[in-house]
Amino acid sequence: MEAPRHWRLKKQRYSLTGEVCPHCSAKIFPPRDVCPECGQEAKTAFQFSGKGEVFSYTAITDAPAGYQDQAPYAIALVKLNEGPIVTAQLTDLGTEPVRIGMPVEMVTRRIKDDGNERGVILYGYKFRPVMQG
Amino acid sequence: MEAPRHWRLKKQRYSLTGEVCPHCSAKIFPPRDVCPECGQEAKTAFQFSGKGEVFSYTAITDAPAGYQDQAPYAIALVKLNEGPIVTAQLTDLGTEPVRIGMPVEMVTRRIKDDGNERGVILYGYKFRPVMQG
Amino acid sequence: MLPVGEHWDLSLRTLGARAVRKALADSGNLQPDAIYIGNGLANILSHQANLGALISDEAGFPGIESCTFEAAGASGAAAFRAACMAVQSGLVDIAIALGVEKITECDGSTAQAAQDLILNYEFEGTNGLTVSAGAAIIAQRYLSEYHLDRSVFQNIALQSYQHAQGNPYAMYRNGITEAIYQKQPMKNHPLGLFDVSSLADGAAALVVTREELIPEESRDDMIRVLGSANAIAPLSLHDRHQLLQYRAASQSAASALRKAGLSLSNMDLLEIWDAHAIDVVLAMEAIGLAIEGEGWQTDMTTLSSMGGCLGRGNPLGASSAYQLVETVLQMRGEAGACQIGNLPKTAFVQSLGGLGSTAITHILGH
Amino acid sequence: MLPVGEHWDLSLRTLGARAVRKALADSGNLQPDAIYIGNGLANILSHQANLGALISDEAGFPGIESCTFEAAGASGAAAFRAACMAVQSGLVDIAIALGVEKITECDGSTAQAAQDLILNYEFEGTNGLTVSAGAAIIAQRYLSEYHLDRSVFQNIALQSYQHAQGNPYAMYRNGITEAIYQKQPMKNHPLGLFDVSSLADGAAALVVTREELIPEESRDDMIRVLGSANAIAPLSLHDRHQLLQYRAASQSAASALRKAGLSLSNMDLLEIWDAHAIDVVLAMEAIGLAIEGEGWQTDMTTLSSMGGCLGRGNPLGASSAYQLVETVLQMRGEAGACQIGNLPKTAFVQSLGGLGSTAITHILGH
Ligand SMILES: [Zn+2]
Ligand SMILES: [Zn+2]
Repeated sequence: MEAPRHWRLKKQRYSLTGEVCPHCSAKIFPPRDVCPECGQEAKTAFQFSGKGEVFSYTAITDAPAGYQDQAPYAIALVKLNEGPIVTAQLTDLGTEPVRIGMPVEMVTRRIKDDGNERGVILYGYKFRPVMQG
Repeated sequence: MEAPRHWRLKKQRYSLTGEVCPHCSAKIFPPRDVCPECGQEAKTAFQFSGKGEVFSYTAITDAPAGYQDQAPYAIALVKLNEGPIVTAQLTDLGTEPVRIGMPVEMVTRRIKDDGNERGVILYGYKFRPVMQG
Repeated sequence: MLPVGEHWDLSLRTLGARAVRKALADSGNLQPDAIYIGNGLANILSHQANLGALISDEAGFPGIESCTFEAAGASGAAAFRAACMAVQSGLVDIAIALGVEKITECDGSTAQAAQDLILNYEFEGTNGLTVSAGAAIIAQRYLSEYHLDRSVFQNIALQSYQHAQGNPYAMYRNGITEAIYQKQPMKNHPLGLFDVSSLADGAAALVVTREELIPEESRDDMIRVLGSANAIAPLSLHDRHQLLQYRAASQSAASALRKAGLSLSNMDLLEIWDAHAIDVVLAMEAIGLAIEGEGWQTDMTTLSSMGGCLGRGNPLGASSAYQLVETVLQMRGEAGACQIGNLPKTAFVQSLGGLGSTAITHILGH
Repeated sequence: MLPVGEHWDLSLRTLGARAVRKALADSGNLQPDAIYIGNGLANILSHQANLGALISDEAGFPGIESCTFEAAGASGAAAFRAACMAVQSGLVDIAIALGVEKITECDGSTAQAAQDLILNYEFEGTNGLTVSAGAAIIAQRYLSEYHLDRSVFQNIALQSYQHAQGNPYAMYRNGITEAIYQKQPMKNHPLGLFDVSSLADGAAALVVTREELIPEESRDDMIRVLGSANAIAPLSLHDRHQLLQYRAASQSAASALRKAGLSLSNMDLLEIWDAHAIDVVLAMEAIGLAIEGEGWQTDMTTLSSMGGCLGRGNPLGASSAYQLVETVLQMRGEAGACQIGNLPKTAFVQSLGGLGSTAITHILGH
């Protein structure tokens, strides 16, 4: 990923910083200018807890360039406890089969190996099963 | 340049093979389905002599990726003796300044260094001043 | 229309120009005022922008109007809709809608990566999602929500490959058996290899004009555009309020039918988007031909009658132009071995782009 | 309209959505039916296709119509022309034309390479040509044919940078002096650094509708589209019969004026394409404001009145939308320090794509 984009998205990627709508209190991720719930302006930062559950998922074996050393991997829509859904890889799965409804939590991991592209190595959020205990 | 395209364009690049229109005798390069002079179908191969003159030109110092080891280089529209104009680099210029009207002839040279892109090294036509003598 | 497949020997400009000239010949040699080009990936795969000037000149028409339209899989339909609006506005007499895609210029992984650009790059693509994985995530949720298993996709896929057997322009013309389908490798669970369409080269074009400009002798072949609509939904799967509702598909279908003054029950032929088997299921539910959870139970006889994206092959930005051309052939009775029983008088053609984020619908009639 | 420049902190979707919302606010908060997006390079620079769904949803309008238009530098104008035809056809009531380009997502050499995609890749790009070198080759032939030297470009460039000084949305607002111009490094001889526009981020949008739908209180601000035309010429320089004739520019100008029922002498303001100084020279000759060999002698007062691509900066696919918005500001008397003396009643706006291979012209009036 190119440096300017990386810099811009850093907060969102490293710490799941989104927004809360000052008008209707909807939580928003990724951040956007206009609240998708009420259509008004939303720019107040909001820190998501990083907890949620698997909303749906699949497995990728034929990974795109930059992701091949991670394949096969599971990728999911994760419904955050605060409401929004995010797209992310699942990680640290061990032997537990992925299932819809599985509780997961955010961790920061290497997302993409830039290979021969210029630019920084990309880190960001993935989700792992919530440890029992 | 990717392999399939390279294979398709080989004849045109290595030996300036174009077409002659069977209807109006116009010589055509690069080859195309429809004669640009009379609008009828043209598919008869025609071998250009590779002789021509500089129609216009400029110099490139800030070369694009894959061409940087050749910079600075002169690039020209060359009017072939048979009529068509082709876009090509000038080469073997020595100390002679390029000028409009300068007689030139085709040579085959390395066109592009593929760098870290996959694919073959690209050879094709360039033009050099016609030797006097 | 050119056969869908691997045209190693033809460049993008040649593919496009040939489809244009074939369509014009079919129209009784009308002279176009405009060529609208649907294309998705030439910038990446052919390193080529401004196809309007490149292809229109190559086809022999310097001086006319041209530009390129992109709406992912619906690009060709976007060009067709623009052609209809241009003619209807009175500003253009004769417009061509061309869909063209040149996939085989690059190795397969480059083409695959290019296809994935229809995802949200910043929040889907960079997290490792691919288009077919996105479709699989939708499919997984569908199966879970309605307590189904992946065998619900079998009928859709088998029928598409079976229809393609009679289509000389299709890429997969050998059909597949139940046994082969059931042994298929998974592409992205729960979607198997045969549930996901394959990219290939293709070009297809249509001529749009007013009735009185069509030469007398070609007028019998004329098909009318009765309605047209385009609608978008959030691009990213995570931004959709209801993942299993293809909202753009419902809105675009309803709006096109309303403009035509017709209802779905009037339609003799349905051309539905099947880049992934799940697309058919959700489109059927979205347009109202099935209730939620039952879109897979569809009778496929009059769906994707020439093989759809699965059987015909999927030349991305050109696929929706193929849908339209194939529908015209059916309505004229020129669909050969694919011809459906009764000559269809009306047809519903819907193209999706970007996992249902764009939907363009046309209603055609006699 | 957003300022042209380096918007490191804004993504493509944010740039586009903000311009859309600004235009709607200006229109008296009309609700759009369609957003047509002119963009050249998002596929390459932002790894993003299907901007229709991405940006329209981001702007707060899921469910409406949208798709992307590409015609090199004229992309925004192509979207605007489509908006006009959609409204005129009666199929759309309120359409937005947005031009948006995000250049600074990548390093400069990637953006440069992307810009070069408007050349014929197989026969120009792979032989090492770049866009500015192509313009220089045209310029060199021009100087040779008419026995001129490169000082003929000075007035055009100086005026553009001077006009940009009063434009708060322009990238270069310090002006340049004759002395600085004359000491400029060569970009590609005979074009110097100041004769070639610089790429930058930008987004500009316009609302197109029928008069009766505009709120009473906003109707005074309304500008009419009197004529519109798009024409192409061969993409490749080597395919042009007359290198020094911008054929697309002549055809498109003549056709737009004919539709408006007006002539050039009626025009109070001219917005001419100046991605390269030579483009202005040849456009002036092509549209008939100068005879061959004299296009450089133009009085520039009413040309590129807010700085053009040279002074304002060149956000490729968005530049032609900037031209249109700037013209509207002039006609409303809202051009601030750039305002020309007499409020223009009619204006001629021409955008070129691909070294003159595409030309889109609009005639605006009160
Ligand atoms: Zn809200
Ligand atoms: Zn001929």
